[in-house]
Amino acid sequence: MLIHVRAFASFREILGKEKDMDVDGGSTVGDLLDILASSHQGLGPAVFEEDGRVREYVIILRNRERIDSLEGLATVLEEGDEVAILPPVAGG
Amino acid sequence: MLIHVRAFASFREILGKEKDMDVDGGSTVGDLLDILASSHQGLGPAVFEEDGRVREYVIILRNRERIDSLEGLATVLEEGDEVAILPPVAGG
Amino acid sequence: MTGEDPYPPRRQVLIAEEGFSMDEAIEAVKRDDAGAVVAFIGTVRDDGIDSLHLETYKEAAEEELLAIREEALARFGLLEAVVIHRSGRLRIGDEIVIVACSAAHRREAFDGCRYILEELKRRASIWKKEVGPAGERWLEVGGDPAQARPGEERSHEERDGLEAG
Amino acid sequence: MTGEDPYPPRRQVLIAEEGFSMDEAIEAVKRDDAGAVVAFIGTVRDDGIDSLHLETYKEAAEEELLAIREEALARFGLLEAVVIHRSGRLRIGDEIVIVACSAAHRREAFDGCRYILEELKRRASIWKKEVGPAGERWLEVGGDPAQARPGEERSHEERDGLEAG
Repeated sequence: MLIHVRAFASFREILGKEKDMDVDGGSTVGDLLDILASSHQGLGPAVFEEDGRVREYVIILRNRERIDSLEGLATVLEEGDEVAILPPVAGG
Repeated sequence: MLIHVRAFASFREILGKEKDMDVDGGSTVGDLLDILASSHQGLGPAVFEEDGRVREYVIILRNRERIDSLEGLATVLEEGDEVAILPPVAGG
Repeated sequence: MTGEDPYPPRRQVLIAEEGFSMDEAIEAVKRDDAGAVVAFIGTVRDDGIDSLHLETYKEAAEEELLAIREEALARFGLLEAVVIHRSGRLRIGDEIVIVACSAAHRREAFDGCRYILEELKRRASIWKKEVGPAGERWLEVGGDPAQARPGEERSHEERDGLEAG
Repeated sequence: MTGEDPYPPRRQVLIAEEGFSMDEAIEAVKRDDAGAVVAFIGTVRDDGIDSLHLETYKEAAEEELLAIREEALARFGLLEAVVIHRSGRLRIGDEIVIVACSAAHRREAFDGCRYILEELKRRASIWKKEVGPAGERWLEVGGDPAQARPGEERSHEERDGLEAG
């Protein structure tokens, strides 16, 4: 199934601005991030703590909703979902 | 000797905006205020506490300097001095 | 650090007989080494009044505003500060005062702006008279309640609430 | 209290590709029942950089800014609030952001403005990249020091100090 991936700022420089990824049905957000990390050097350490949790100031959105308020990395994806990967913000 | 008196806001409505007062040589700020109070109804209670002190938020200036930092009501006037009588301020 | 001051002195405080430009006041405090500008604008609030008359002892008020400004610069590390206060007759919605401050960071700019505003209210020779359907009334914070017209006495708290801003 | 709302909705938050008018943002929050307007303007500070590149996730940032604005209205009793944040390439002195708030009294206006600004910095999908003689560098508050270029690592305190405003 196709998942639309968007990345911003330093993550965009690693991943590119946006792309469609073809992943297996039933894949989770965590699965998608593992696939991306394995093919893009530097993404893994930037997104994850050593214990595998998402870093405190990194935000992952599924369909513009934080995965924290869903089921985290275990959130199951559906065809056509958008996943956005946001490094720590610094506006203002 | 001539003393120039200026008054503002509610005090101006009692005293008029400015006037020259002819007072005896050696008069103090207190003497001047007493003369003004005796000839302008409402000025006394507006400027003085019952014990004769100047009210907390009333400011008296001699030559644009607070009499608090001079000798208060005992400050001796000189020919040509300006005395300004300011009710409590409320800017901003 | 020698050399010419790149920021020559501007008009820093002003009692204005006419309306002023907010943009100009804000532009006047902007500097390349400032990352933050905070501006407070006080306006005439509709409290059932028709107009607000501002009386000032212009020379004394500008002198006091300059002193307050200097204090704020030293105390909060402000880079620039401009204070413009109206005098004369104002209508609902008109600007009474602008205090614009710049600093390297936001905290100093906020704190410095607030300091200038509070001190201005307390120390500058400026008086407000409300003119409404029921007549006229001087706003004298901390003043003698006996000065208020009968039936118009208010507690200090309530009277503070009357101040625009 | 029935009848028409005298203040129809305006553009309340905006990620702007172009420069914005400070005067317009301030005018947009003025109301007859407001006595106080506080505006914060963040500008690009000269820290030895050539320019600042602002990247935003526009839809998500505007959504978050709207939520922050609603919180501030409810929490501080603000009457109006407008937030405009730039995206794109900015030079020294350019305006990054304006947060303009109106309230009946000064305290609410100051506190509400500050709240919106702090939450914006923490929550809105906006990123800054400094471009200078030594290269480029993303400012990521609380971010991973390993992301910084070698020799450019700084403590969180120092990095906070780098933010304009």
